Amino acid sequence: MNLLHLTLTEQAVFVLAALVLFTSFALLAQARLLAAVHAFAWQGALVAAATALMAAAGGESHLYLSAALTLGLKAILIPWMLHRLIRRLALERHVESMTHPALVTMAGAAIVIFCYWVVLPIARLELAATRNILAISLSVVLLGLLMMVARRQAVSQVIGFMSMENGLFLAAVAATSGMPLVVELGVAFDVLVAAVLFGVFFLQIRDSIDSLDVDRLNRLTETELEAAEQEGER
Amino acid sequence: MAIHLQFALGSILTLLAAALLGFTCGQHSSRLRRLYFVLIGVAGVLALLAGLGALNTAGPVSVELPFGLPWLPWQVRLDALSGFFLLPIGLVSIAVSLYGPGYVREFAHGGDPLAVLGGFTGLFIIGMSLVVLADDAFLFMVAWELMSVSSYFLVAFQHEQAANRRAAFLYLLMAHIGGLSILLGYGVLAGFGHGFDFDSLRTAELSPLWATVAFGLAFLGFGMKAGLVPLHAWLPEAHPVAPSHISAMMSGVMLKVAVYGFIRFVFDLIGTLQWGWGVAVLAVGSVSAVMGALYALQQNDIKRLLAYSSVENIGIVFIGLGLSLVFLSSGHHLLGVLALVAALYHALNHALFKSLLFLGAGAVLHASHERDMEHMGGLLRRMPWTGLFFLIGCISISALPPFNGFVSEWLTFQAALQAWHLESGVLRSLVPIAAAMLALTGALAAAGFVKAYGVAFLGQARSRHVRRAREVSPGMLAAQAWLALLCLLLGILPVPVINLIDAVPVQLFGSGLEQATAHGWLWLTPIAPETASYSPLLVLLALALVGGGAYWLLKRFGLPGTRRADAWDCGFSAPDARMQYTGTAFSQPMRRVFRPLFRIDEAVDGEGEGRRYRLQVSDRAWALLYAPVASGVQRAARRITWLQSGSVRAYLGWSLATLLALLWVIS
Amino acid sequence: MSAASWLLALLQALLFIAAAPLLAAWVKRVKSRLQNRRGPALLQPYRDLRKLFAKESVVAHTASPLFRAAPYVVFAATCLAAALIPLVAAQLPTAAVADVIVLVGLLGLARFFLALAGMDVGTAFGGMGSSREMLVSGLAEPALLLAVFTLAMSAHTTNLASVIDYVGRADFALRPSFMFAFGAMLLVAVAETGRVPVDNPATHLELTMIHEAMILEYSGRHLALMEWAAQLKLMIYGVLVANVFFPWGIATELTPAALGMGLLAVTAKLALLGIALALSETVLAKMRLFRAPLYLNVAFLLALLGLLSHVILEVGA
Amino acid sequence: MNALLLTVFTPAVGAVLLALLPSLPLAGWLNILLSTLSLAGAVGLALDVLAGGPFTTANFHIDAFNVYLVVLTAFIGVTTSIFSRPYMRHVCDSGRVTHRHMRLYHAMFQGFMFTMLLALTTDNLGVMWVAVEGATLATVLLVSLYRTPEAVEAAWKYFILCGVGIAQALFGTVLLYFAAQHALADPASGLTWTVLYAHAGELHPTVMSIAFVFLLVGYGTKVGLVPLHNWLPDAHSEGPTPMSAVLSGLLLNVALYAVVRLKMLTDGALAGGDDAQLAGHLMMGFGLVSFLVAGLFLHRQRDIKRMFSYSSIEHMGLITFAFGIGGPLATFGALLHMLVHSLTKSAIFVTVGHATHIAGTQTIDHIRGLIRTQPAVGWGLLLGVVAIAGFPPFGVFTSEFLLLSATMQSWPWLTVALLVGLAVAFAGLFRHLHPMVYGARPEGQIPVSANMLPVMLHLGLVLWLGLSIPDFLSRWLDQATQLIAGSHLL
Repeated sequence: MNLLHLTLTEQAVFVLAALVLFTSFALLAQARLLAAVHAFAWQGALVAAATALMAAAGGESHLYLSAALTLGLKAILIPWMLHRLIRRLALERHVESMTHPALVTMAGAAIVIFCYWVVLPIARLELAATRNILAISLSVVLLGLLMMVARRQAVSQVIGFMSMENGLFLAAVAATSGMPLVVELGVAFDVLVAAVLFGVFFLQIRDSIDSLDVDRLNRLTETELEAAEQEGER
Repeated sequence: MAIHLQFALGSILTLLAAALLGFTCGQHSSRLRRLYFVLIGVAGVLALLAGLGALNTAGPVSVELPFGLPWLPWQVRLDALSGFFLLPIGLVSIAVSLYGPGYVREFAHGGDPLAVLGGFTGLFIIGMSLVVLADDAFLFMVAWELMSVSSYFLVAFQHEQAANRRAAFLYLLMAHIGGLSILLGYGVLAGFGHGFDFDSLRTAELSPLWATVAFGLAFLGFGMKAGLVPLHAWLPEAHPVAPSHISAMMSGVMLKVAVYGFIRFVFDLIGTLQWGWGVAVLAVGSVSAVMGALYALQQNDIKRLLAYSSVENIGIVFIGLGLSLVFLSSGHHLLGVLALVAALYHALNHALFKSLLFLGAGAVLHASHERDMEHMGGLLRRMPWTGLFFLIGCISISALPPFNGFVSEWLTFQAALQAWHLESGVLRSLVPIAAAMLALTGALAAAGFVKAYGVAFLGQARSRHVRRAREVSPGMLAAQAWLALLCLLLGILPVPVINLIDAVPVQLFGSGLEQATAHGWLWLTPIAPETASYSPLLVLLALALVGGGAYWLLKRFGLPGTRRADAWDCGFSAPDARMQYTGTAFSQPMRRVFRPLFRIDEAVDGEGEGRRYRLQVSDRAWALLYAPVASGVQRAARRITWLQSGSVRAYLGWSLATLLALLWVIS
Repeated sequence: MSAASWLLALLQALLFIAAAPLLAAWVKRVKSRLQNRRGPALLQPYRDLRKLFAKESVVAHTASPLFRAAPYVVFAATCLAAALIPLVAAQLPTAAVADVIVLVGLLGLARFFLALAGMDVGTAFGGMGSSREMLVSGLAEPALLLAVFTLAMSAHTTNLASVIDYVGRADFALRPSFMFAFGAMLLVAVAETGRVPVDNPATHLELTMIHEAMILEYSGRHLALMEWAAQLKLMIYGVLVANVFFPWGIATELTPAALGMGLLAVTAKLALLGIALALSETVLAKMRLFRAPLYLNVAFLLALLGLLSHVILEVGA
Repeated sequence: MNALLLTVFTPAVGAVLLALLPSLPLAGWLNILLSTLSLAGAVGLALDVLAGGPFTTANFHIDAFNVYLVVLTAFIGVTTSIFSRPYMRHVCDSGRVTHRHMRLYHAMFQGFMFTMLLALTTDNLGVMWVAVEGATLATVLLVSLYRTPEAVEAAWKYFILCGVGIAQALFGTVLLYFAAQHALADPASGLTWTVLYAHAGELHPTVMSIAFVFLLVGYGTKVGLVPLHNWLPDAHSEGPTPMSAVLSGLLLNVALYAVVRLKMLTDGALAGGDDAQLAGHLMMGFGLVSFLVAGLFLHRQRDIKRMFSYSSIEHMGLITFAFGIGGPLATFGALLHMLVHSLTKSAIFVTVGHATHIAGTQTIDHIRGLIRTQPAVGWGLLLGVVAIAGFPPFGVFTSEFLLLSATMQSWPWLTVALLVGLAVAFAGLFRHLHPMVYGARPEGQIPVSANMLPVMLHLGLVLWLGLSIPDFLSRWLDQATQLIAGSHLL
C-alpha cells in the first residue's frame, strides 16, 4: 500500500512508531544505565504521543486517557523511580560490559525482519490502516526480551521488561485502538506494582549478593549438582 | 447370587474386617491378634469353598460391585479358572492363620508395629482374591496394584536394614513397570474390543501383529511378576526379607496369581493362539527353570534358596503353558488341555510345598534367629516335627514319587512326549529338548534340596543359637502339618484332583481331559492306559510294604541290635561341627561345572591362622540387564540438566527461542 | 489282569532281587580273571550279606533317626524300581502301576535318601560323597531321560512293557536313533551304578570315593541293605539295556516254555553285559571327578543326537 | 449471584483486614475463617450451577468447568490455611520471619486467593490476564519471605520469567482483541469470553493461531511447561511451604484453565482449516516434553520441595497433554486428574512441611527415618507419594488409567512414551523417598506438633475417588467435558 494514501496524522504515527523502534535499538546498544533510563523514558513519551495522535485521528476519546496513563507511567513515574534507585544504589557511573554488542544488534535486526514476516499475513488483511505498526510493536516486545537476555544488570533487565510493556501498549493502540478501559487500568496498575516490587527486589538482591549482576544469581540450579558429582567420581 | 460367589465376596469382606482390625488394634492385645488370625482363617475357608464351588459349577457367575467408574463399574466373575486359583489363596491363608499367632509374637516386642503387618496382610490377600475375581480390566489393574503395593509394605516391614529397603524399592519398581505393561496390553485389546470389561475384550478382533504385541506385553508384565529369567532378579531380593508367612504368601500364592493373569489374558481373552508364542514361552520357561535351580543350589541363605527355587518352579509351570500353547495352536486340542492341566497342577503343588518350606524356614528362623545355613545343622534332632515336615516339602519339591511335585512333572513329561503328534519337525525336536531341560531341572532341584536339608537339618549344629533351638509352638506346627498332608494327598490321589481341575479346560475350551481319569480313581492315564499310566497310591503302598517288610523281618528274626559309637574319624581326633561339609563346599562341583553362568568372586584373605575364604556368587541378570537400564536413565537425567543452568538470562533465552520457534512453525 | 499274572510279576520281582548280587559277583569274577586273579566265588556276595545281617550295626552318636530310616527307604525304592522292569516276561500288570519315568523317579528317591544319609552323621566324607553323587546323577539324569524319550517317541509310549513290545515286534531295522540312545544308555548306566571310570566300587581311599563315601558310616544290617540296593541298581540298568534294546527272547505270552526261554535269554544277555563291563573296567582307569561332566556331556550329546535323528531321519518333517 | 460475590470478594476484603490486623494468632484463625466463608460461597455457587446451569452476569461467567475449579481452589485454600496456622507459628517462633512479614504473609495469602478466584470467574479475558498477573505479584514477595539469598534469587527468577511470560500473554490477548474487533458487531465486548466463544468461527484463523502461540507461551510459563518451567522449582522450594502447596495446587491449575479456555476459542476459529488441531497438537507436544523431562529431573533432586515441584511439572504436563488430545474421554480424565493431583500434591506439601520441621532441613540426605520419628508424618508422606505415583486404590490411578486409554484410542504409540515417563518418574520419586521415610530414627530427632487433618482429608477424598466416583461429581465433570470437548462422555 502506499504511504501517500494515508492522512498526515497516520503518517506521523508511522514516524513515531519508527522512532519507538529506534529507541529500543538504542536501549539494546546502550551500555550506560542512566542513558538507558533516558532512552526508555523517551520511548514511553513516543508511545504516548503516538497514542494521542491516534486518538486525534480516530476521535476515540478514551485513548486520550490511556495516552495520559502511558505518559505518566512510562515516561515520567517509572523512569523517575529508576533514577532514584540508581542513585540509591550508586550506579550512576555504571557502564555495563556487553558481550558482542554488534552481534546483539544484528540479532535485533533479524528479529525485526522475522516479526515483519510473522505479521505479514495479518497485515495483508485490509483491516486497520495502522496495522503495519503491529510488526513494529511486536519487534519492540521481542527486542525488549532480547535486551533482557543480553544484559546481566538487574536494572537494565527491568528496563527491558518495561520496554516490552511499551511494545504491548503500542500494539494495543495501533491494532485495536486501545483495550477496554478496565483492562487498560488493570494493566497500568499491574505495571505500577511491578515497578515498585522491582525496586524492592533491587535492594533485596543487593543485600543478598551485594551486586546487581543477575549472572551471580545462580545458586539454584541443577548443573552444579552434576559438577559436585563429578568431583565425587574423581 | 450363586452361593459360592457369596462365599468369595464373604471372604473378601472378612479380610476387610481383618485388615481394619489389624490397622486399628494390631499390637495392643494378644486376644485381638488371635481374633485377627481367626478372621484370616475364616476368609481362607470361604475362599476355599468358593473355589471348590466354582469348580463344581457348570458356568461362570458374575455380579457388579457399586464401585469404579460411572460407565465401568467393578465387575466380579467367578468361573472355573478363577475358582481354581482361589484354592491356593484359601489353602495358604488357612495355613497362615494357624501359623501367624505364634510367629508374629516376636515382632510385638521389636519396634515394628504389628498394625502395619496385620493390616497390609489383609489388603494383600484381598488384592490377590480380587485379581482372580475381576471381570474388567479396570478392577483387575486396581486389584493387581493393590496386591503389589500392600505386599511392598510387607517387604519393607523390617526396614531398619538398608538391604531390605533396597529390596522393597526394587520390588515396587519392578511391580510398577510390570503393571504398566499389563495395562498397555489391556489397552491394546480394549482398542480393538471397544471397552474394558472382559466380555468386550474377548470379542476384540486383532490382527496377528497386534495380537502378538498384546501377547508380548502381557508376557512381559506377568512374567516380570512371576519372576521369569531374566526379569527375576528382584524376586530373590524381595521375597526373603518379608516375614516368613508373608514370604510363603508371596512365593506360594502371588506368583500363582501372576500365572492366573497370564492364562486369563492369553488363553481366555486373546483367544486365537499362535505357535510362535508357545515356543517363546517354552524357551523362557526352560531357561528360568534351569537357571532358577542352579542359582538356588548356590544360595546359603535358606530363604533366598527357596525364592530362587520359586523361579525354577514358575519356569516349570511356564514350560507346561508353553506346551499347551504349542499344542492348542497346532490343533492338538487334547494335548493342549493335558499340558494346561499339568501346568495348573504344578502351580497348585508349588503353592503348597513352597509355602510349607517357607513356613518351615520361618520356624527355624523363629527358633534360632538364623537364616544362614552355614550356621545351622542338626536341627532335625532339636525340631523333629519341623524337620519332618520340611523333609516332606523337600521331597515334594524335588519331584520325587510318591509326592505331589512328581505328579505334575510327570504329566508335563507325558505332554512333552506327545510331541510326535506335531506336524512341524522343528517343534517336534524342540519340545523334547524342553523336556530334557525339565529333567535337568529336576535333578538340580534335588541336589539343591539335599544341600538345604542336609546342611540345615542334618549333621551337627554349627552355632550356639542353633544348638539352643527348640521346637516351635503347636500352631506353627499345625500349619506345616496341614500343608504337608496336602502335599501327600495331592501326590497319591491325582485322579480326583484332575477331575476337579478338569472344569477349567471344560469352561475355557469346551472339552476336558476325560480319558485321563477314565480308568477309575486309582489309575492316572493321561493319554491311554497302554501309553502311560501311574498309580501313586499303589507305589506308596508297595514302598511301605517292602520297607516295612524288611524292617519287620530284621526285627522278627531277632538279629543283634544297634550300638551307639563315635563317627569314623580316620584315626584322628573325633570329628566336630567345623569338620562337616559346608553348604558352599557341597555346591562347589556344580559351581565349577556351570561356572560361566555365575558371576563368581572368590578369594582367600589373610594368612596363617586368620585365613578366611570369601565367596560371592551373584546373579548375571544384574550386570546384563538391570545395571545398563539404571545407568542409562542416570545418564539421561544428567544430560538434561543443562536445561536448568541457573542463569535467568538463559531462561529468558529459552522463552524467546520457544516463542520464535513456535511462530516459525505456524507461519 | 489276572491274579496269575500278578503272582508272576511278584515272582519275577523276587527273582530280580535275588539275582542282583549274583550279577555283581559275576562282574567281579570276570574282572579278576581278566586280571589273572581267581577272584571270589559267585556266591560270595550272599555270604557277605548274611554276615552283615548277622552283625550288630553301629550308629554314630551324632546320627539322627533319618540315618536309620534311610536304608529301608533306599532298599524299598530300589526294589520297587526293579519290580517294574520286565525281566523274563514283557506283559506284566506292574507296568500299569508305573512307567519308565516313575522308574527314574524311584531311583531318584533312593538317591535322595542315600545322599541325605551321607550328610547325616556330619563327617567330611559323607558330605563329599553326597555332593559328588548329586553332581554325577544331576548330569546323568537328563541324558538318561533323553535316551528314554527317544525310545518313547518311537514307541509312542513311556510304558516299558509297551516299549519292549514295540521294539520286539518291529521288524528289524537299522535305527540310528536307537544306536545313539544305546550308547548314551550305556554311559549313563556306568555312571549311575558307580562303576569305573566315574567311580570305583572297590576303592578304599576316602578321597576318591563317591558311593562308598556316602555309606561309610553304615554297618551291619543297614550296610547290608545299602549294598544290596547298589547291586540291585546295577542289575536294573543291566536289564534295562539288555531288554529294551535287545528284547530278543523275552516272553510275550505266559507259557512255561516262553518264560523259560525268556529266563535263559536274559541270563545270557546279562552275562555278556557283565563281561563287557568287566572288560571296560579292566582297560579303563578312573577319571578325575571333574572329567566326569565331560563324560556325561558325551552321554547327553549322544542321547540328543538319538532324539534328533529320530525326528529328522526316521519320522521326517 | 450473592454466592459469587461471597466467594470472590471475601478474600479481597480479607486481604485488607489481615493487612491491618496487628495480632498474629488472631490472623491465623481469621485466615481460616475467611477461606471457609469463601468455600461456603463456592459451594453455593456450585449448587446454583448444577441446579440451574451456567449463568453470566455483567462481568462474570460461571459454568460447570470453572465452578469446579472454584470449589477446588476454595477447598484447598481452607485446608492450606488450616495447615499454615501452626506451621507459620512455628516458623515465626523460630525467628525466621518478623511480625511484619507475617502480616504480609496473611494478607497476601488472601490476596492470592482473590486473584485466583477472580481469574476463574471473570468473563473478560483481559481481566483474567490482570488477575493472573496479580497472582504473580501477590506471591512473589512471599517467595522471598525468608530473605535468604536463595529465596531472593528464586523470587527474582519467578518475577522476571512470569512477568515476561505474562507480557507475551498480553500480546496474545491484544491480537485476540484485534481479531475480535473485526468479527464482532460490538467491538467493545471483544474480550468477553462468552461473546467470543459464540462467534469463535468468525475469528480470523491466522491471527488466532499467532495469538494462541503467544498465549500458550505466556500462560504456559505459569503452568510450568518445559522449557518455560525454570522458575517453578525455585519458587516452590524457597517459599514457605503453605505457599508451595497453593502454588502447585492452584496457580498451575488456573494458568492451565486459561490455556484451555483459549484453546476452545482457537479451535473454534481454526475449525475446518487445514490445521484445525493446531492448538491441540501444540499442547500435546508441550505436555509430553514436560512430562518426560520432569520425570528425569526427579532423579537428581537433593531438595525435597524441589523434587515435588518437579512432580507437579510432570503432572501438569500430563494434563496439558490430555487436554491437547481433546475428545470426551481425555478431557474427563484431565479434569479428574487436575482434581486428584491438586488434592494429593497439596497434601504432600503439608507433610513435607512437617518433615522439614522435624529434620530441620529441606535437604533430602538429612531427612531420615520419619516413620520411626513421627509415624503420622512418615506414613502421610509415604501414602501421599504412593498416591501421586499412580497406585490404586488412589484416584490418581483412575485418572491416569483414563488418560492412557484415551491415548491408546487416538495415539497408540504415544502410550509407550507415557508409560516410560511414568516408570522413570516413579523410580525418581521412590529412590529419594525410601531413605527419608524408612530406616532407623536419627538421634536427637524429635516429633513436632503437626496437624494432619488436611492430609487425611485430602488423601481420604483421593481414596474415595479411586474407589468410586460419586454420581453428582461424574455428572458435573461430564457437563464440564461437554463444554470443553463439545460432546458428552456418559
